[in-house]
Amino acid sequence: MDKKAYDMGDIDYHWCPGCGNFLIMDILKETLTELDLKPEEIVLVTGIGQAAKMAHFTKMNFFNGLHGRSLPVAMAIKAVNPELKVIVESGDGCTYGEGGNHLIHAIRRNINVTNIIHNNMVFGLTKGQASPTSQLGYVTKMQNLGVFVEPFNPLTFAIALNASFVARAYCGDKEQTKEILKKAITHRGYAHIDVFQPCVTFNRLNTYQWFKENTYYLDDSHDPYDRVEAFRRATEKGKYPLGIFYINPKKTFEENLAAYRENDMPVYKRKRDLEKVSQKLLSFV
Amino acid sequence: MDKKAYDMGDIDYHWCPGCGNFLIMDILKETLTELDLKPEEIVLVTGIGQAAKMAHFTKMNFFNGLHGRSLPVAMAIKAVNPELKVIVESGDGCTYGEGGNHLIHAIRRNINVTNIIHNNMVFGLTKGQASPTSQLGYVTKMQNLGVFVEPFNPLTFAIALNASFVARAYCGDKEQTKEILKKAITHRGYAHIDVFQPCVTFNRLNTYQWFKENTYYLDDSHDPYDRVEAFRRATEKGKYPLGIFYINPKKTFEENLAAYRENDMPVYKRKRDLEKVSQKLLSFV
Amino acid sequence: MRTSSFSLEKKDDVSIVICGAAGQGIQTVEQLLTRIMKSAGYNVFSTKEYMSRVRGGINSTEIRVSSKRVAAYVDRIDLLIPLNENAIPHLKRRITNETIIIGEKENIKGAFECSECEVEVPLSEIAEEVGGKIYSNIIAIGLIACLCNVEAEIVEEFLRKRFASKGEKIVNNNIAASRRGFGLADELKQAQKIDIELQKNPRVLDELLLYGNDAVAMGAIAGGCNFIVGYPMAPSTGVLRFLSGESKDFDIIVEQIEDEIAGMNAAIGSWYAGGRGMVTTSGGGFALMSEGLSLAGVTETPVVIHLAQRPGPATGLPTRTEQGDLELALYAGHGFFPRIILAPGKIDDAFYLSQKAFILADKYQVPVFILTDNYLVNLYYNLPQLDLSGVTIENHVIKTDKDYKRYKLTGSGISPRGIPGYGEGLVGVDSHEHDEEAHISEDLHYMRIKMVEKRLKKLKRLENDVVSPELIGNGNYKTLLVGWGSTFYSIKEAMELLEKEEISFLHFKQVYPLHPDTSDYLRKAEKTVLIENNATGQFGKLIKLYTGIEVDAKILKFNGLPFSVEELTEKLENIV
Amino acid sequence: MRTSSFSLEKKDDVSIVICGAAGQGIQTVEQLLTRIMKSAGYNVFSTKEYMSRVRGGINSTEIRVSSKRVAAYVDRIDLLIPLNENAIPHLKRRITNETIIIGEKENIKGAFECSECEVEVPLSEIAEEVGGKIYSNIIAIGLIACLCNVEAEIVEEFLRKRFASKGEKIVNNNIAASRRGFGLADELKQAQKIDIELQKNPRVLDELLLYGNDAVAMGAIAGGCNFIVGYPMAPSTGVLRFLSGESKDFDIIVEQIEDEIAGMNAAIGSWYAGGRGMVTTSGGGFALMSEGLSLAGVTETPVVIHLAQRPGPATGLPTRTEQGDLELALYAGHGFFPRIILAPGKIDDAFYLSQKAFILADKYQVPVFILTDNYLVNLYYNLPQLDLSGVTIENHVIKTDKDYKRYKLTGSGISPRGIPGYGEGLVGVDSHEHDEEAHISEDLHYMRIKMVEKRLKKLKRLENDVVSPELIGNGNYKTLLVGWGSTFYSIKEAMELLEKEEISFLHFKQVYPLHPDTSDYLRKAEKTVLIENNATGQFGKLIKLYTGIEVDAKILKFNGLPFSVEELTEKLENIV
Ligand SMILES: Cc1ncc(C[n+]2csc(CCOP(=O)(O)OP(=O)(O)O)c2C)c(N)n1
Ligand SMILES: Cc1ncc(C[n+]2csc(CCOP(=O)(O)OP(=O)(O)O)c2C)c(N)n1
Ligand code: SF4
Ligand code: SF4
Ligand SMILES: [Mg+2]
Ligand SMILES: [Mg+2]
Repeated sequence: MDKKAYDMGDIDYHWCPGCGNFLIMDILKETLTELDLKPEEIVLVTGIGQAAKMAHFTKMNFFNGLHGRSLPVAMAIKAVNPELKVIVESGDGCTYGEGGNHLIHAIRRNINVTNIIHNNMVFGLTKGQASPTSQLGYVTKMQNLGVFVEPFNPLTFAIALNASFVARAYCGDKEQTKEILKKAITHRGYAHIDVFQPCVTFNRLNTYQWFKENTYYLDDSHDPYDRVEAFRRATEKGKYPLGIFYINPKKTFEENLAAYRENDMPVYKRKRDLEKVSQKLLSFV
Repeated sequence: MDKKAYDMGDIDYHWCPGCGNFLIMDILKETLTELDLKPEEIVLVTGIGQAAKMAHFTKMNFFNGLHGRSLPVAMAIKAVNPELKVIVESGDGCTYGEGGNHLIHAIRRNINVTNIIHNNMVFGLTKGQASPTSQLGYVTKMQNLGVFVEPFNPLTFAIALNASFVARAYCGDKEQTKEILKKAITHRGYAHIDVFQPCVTFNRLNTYQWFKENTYYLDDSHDPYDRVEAFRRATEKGKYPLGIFYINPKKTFEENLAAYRENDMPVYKRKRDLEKVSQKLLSFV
Repeated sequence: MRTSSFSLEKKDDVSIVICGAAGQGIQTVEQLLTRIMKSAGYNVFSTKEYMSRVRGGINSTEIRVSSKRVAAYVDRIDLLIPLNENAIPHLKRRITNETIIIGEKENIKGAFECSECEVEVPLSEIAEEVGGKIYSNIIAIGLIACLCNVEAEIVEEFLRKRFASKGEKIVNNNIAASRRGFGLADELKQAQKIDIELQKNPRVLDELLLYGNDAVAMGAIAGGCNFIVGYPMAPSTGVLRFLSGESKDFDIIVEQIEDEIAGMNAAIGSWYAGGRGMVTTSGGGFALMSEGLSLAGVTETPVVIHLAQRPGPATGLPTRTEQGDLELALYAGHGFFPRIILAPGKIDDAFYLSQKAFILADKYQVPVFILTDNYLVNLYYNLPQLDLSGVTIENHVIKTDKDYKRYKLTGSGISPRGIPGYGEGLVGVDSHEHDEEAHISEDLHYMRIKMVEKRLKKLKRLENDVVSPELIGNGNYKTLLVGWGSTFYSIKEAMELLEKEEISFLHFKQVYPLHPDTSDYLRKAEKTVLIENNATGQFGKLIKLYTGIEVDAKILKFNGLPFSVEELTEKLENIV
Repeated sequence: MRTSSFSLEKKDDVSIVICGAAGQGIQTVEQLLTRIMKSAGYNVFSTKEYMSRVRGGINSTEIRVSSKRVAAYVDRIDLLIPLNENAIPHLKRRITNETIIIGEKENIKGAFECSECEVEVPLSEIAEEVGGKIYSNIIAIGLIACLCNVEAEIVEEFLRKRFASKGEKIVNNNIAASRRGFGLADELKQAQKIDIELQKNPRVLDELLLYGNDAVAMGAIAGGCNFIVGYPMAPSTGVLRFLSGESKDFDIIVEQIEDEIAGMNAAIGSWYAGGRGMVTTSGGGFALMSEGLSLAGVTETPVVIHLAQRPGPATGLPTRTEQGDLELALYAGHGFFPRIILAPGKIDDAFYLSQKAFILADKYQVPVFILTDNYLVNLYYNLPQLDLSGVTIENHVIKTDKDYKRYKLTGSGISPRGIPGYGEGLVGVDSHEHDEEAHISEDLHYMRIKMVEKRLKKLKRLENDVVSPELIGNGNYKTLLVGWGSTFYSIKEAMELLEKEEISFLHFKQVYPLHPDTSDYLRKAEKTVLIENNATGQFGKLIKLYTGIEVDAKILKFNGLPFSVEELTEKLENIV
């Protein structure tokens, strides 16, 4: 694949210059290139927010839905046509705030999609209110005494729900993020990647510098198949580990569905047999 | 207090004879009696479901709201009048299904309420569909091939969100459940108690017998202040531990609110000073 | 057996009611008895009313058995089987001097206040003799079947089938119980107390017997539905459950979802990917879908919504009936976008309209409602076989080419709909106002206007495809009764009982958009009478809005029960 | 400075527009300039239009400075300051031969196509001389202030205050920049190119200048609001942010909540406990609250909803304006329950009606909407001080006694409202249909009917308390313009420009229930013209429904922009 295949050409990006979203976009495009996925094979499902605008800045099929509601859409798309590669991308507010309930249950179902969360620890598009991942004490115009609510930890959360794949990345590190993303996208089942993303306009606390200083990578000694250990690492504060925390191979949602247990053909391709419907109706005689 | 104070007199209970809800009701009444809490001081907030009907079968203030939405109501009541003892009671479907997002954020906020979940691993009121806590393979008319979605683990979940108090009880054991409940109700901050409750009508898998055989108590060696250890114990399957898994003392939601930082008086008692409003308006000149 | 002095003569339309607590097996009696009667060649109808609880309380089922077709609820009770002491007080207002009450002593006590026709039958005692108390119900079945002149073989055949899996002994006990019931009935007949003269009609044997529920679900299957999500909520759950049973046979993805919001968004997602999805829910659940509905509107993604109404507000009366969510269906969602609302009145309507819902949704790329209610989904009666010969599953999805544009501006407002992975093009959809390629557009002076007009145009266009209202009765009416949805048969039967040439009945099975002839129909009448199962006359308001016509009289009911034929007859007599 | 040949004469009502990308400091200019003008004794008005993005794109702010009161958006641009190259193309259709465009060479290029009055000012160059490019804006401020004959001291005083915290040097640079602006203006004046003759009025100095936003929030405070929850969503967030700043001073619990569903339920919970809660949201967020609204309805718990409209469907145009959610507010929620919808048209309305919303909610125990829109919440103008002398915070909460019943059946339908912990009684509320003590009731023949009637009665009763529509103009009109909410001043100014005695304007600030006089007002007119900022004439439909009157003509706009005075004048001229 050619990375340009995902380019929108000469468009006006809505993001602020220097925003981490640009880096994530670039990483995504390179990852897809290296995985040799065609734009026609992919559906990018997004919510609403700055991150969610990704659908408008990359060339592929997309469903830019509602704030917080991308996961149910993604679930349905993948179930109806498992031949599609479904990637979900949205912000921390969208995914962990408004969309929290869908996140719980998408993880439980093990829907076979890659969920990339741009975690800038702030509501970007609505101009800088705290998000569920905002750090304690973070002051905004809305949270004028500073955030006092326990920050949402996406990793402990996903591990607690026994997710199939749980990782954290930092968009400032292209190569490693790309590696993580590749593993996530090729993972069979739900893959959760929380990506640290600086918001240069509203988040003056969690800057590129800050992320650099406050992150490090899990090393090879970390066993991603050990759930309790994964949890322990995910609780670490001060310096946040990056990498793949937890892998839990299990059947995907589609694989479990009655409609796919004995038949692989995507449901959308199957024709309804009206003769069979007539037969079924006769059972009501 | 006299336990009779919470009695509704001669009413027609909507529950099936032998339902675990009767035991929970009895335990609740005894707990409140022993804690000497007056019906007027308590507000019982419930959702919709069999468990949620508790509000109609015990005598105290109550708010029987919508399916899945009890926690935001409870948060507001406690914030407006912290002098009230707010207890939330509902089913596993209500709390972990429809209400999942509120649960996440109520725990994060550390709202100062006791949340008692009647976990019968089934939707009782709607006649026996699987709930988020239904066990793998559990067959219902709806889940006719058996449940294949990862059961929701309320304990790992709450611990992952760093909840202030996390416990599990079994309503078949009155004394121990009462002890746990007492600690939960007197705990300052959000207390989560998942109570195993047999549904004699729809859940023929998780019966009194089953719960008895498949549970045991955490012993004194368990340190409830150790989060990772609490998590580990919460992941145990086969036999499910009961008891207090995790305690994490921290400031409550109300204590953090600007309106209460320097003033304890319940907000609902404070009078608005119109003179001050006039003054404030002058700042717009 | 102790009988008082009464006699039921030459009945050829009998209303049988079984009443007791949840968990007492009313459903078993209902299911067996209706099927037995049908096999005997009688027309049958059944409806139930029940409380929102799993055990206890007081519920009842009405079974009408008749020589002619019956499909409406009547207050009248000809035969009552009270299964506990609460039954008689519960049904007091429906029991008359002519109601024959058959039951155990303690269950019929109090009956004397309202009826003189009690038949005390020591059901339990006889049952014990047969093999245990649980056989009481079967004795009652035998008794009723015999009173209705059903051959014992038919009953025994059914019992044999039903209990086959439980072994020879149980089967025999059941048959013995049934025979005891027959014996009791013979006594009554000989005493000339009861003389039911039902006409048998072999045609009935080949007819269908299905719930409103099943009809909606089967219609969906015939419409190509291959994706359904729902969160259990009375009275909408049956459709989800039904389809979950057909998941494998009919290639349907079925999922009980975490909440209704997810449901609506998933159903929309399914169509985007080329599926044909629906949600099934009730008012409270649908209220939660309002935002999602608007997403279907702006993305122009088809979606089918089965909205089974129950009385609100909020939790309201979960297991009762009402036509109270019409306005919600009409106006839910923020901003303007077109929609279609179908409202079946009969079982066959429920089937054909559900089928059509998928066709319309696909054709116009709009949300389509199947608006039913608790009464409709939980009733059944025998009806002729459903004919699929006129049915096709149109599919408007196109294969995309390289420069495919999802929102291409066209004269009709409808843009050819592609799906991802089918063709060379890319398919994007967007919840913002967008350009032809589905990218965010803030071009307010051109694109926004075009896109709003596009959606308005679709509304105009789909007005050409409206299901016409059905006129029952004479075209030269003076008085026109107006109803919609589930009230169809109650109004029809009441009108027929009135036997007035100049009264006709106009029934709407599509309530939005309204059929263009609506105004003409109404203007022709000297008097219009609106009949609705809600407190404010929501359909009347819609008529006023679109035709300017204010109906002359309204019959509204909002206590959670459906209209009975008798009350409508009475109310109509007062009005006309 | 290069100027072409033009001259702006004896203007006493100037429309100034600043246009550039998000992040270019348009807001700073707007805030400083409006306040400077007001301090000089001029009437000011300001409104903005902006894209849904944080940086880039193209936004503009209009500031009207006038000798007389101004409060409406005009298309006309007298003075335009383009801050980048996209500004002129963006505003093309509003620029005329008389628009004076002042800016850098590259920003005014292209202006010649539409205007002959460009003034090329090397703002950046001069700014660099003063201390850096960032001072361009301040030069422009000085220039405009001077053109409007504002004393330099006033400007410098403001700059001093504004930049005090940044130190002496910055303050001096800003002052120097402003002075350079004054210099440029003097040149223009001397060339007799511009002759603005604004009248100063000392009265203006004591007047208020506040956003619609602030007025809603302050009104809420004056109504006793002590609890607010919201999930950020343009254009409703301002109210939440404002109140979060007043949390401590005014004892208000403020929480940014996880989603809108939680918001509505929490607000209801707050009233239950004796608080006075509100939610603030926009269409999509409110759609999610539909189920919760029904909970307020059935539990008869007061709740106040600030619904700030923006164009849909779905995400739509997040930062634009529309009056498209009236029907959603009217019909949201399943089942029937009464509600009140207030729709301020002016800043003072916004204040008084928000105040009143809390009083009405408490009095009738119903949901009360404050229905604003993006245009209203983001505009401001000077207005006389708000008078609190007539305002009281009624409180209808009672102290309960031992046998308190929350839903006691009363003649009015209103039951005295107790709260937990205040008095000896117990307070229960229930989302099911319930009895007087709030326990689940399936008593269909009495209690259900009583409770439905109770809620219907409240609707009747609150119809006595409807805010009357405001008639602008002559009582003997032939043509009546009809509008509601934020269009007030645009319609008023347009009507005044028409200078036709026989045209009057009826403005509704309560849109539901409608005032009983509505019908009389409309029937008196020979011609009625409905003006609404949406695509389908939602208010017109409501009028038709409740009065039977179909308006004669409609002026609808739905591209996301508010009505300008000129377009209304033109459209009205064509119609009347
Ligand atoms: C139902 C609903 N509520 C609120 C909004 C407004 N809204 C748009 S984006 C956003 C938050 C964005 O934050 P995040 O998801 O973290 O994305 P970011 O902009 O930071 O990338 C909100 C609250 C909406 N569009 N829909
Ligand atoms: C919005 C909404 N969706 C669905 C329902 C229907 N409903 C009522 S109770 C219930 C589930 C009950 O299960 P659970 O919460 O586990 O309580 P249980 O009856 O088992 O105690 C459902 C789905 C509802 N009332 N509201
Ligand atoms: S506001 Fe923040 S997240 Fe949004 S584009 Fe700008 S820098 Fe990026
Ligand atoms: S259905 Fe189950 S949970 Fe409900 S009352 Fe009966 S036994 Fe209890
Ligand atoms: Mg964010
Ligand atoms: Mg349950």
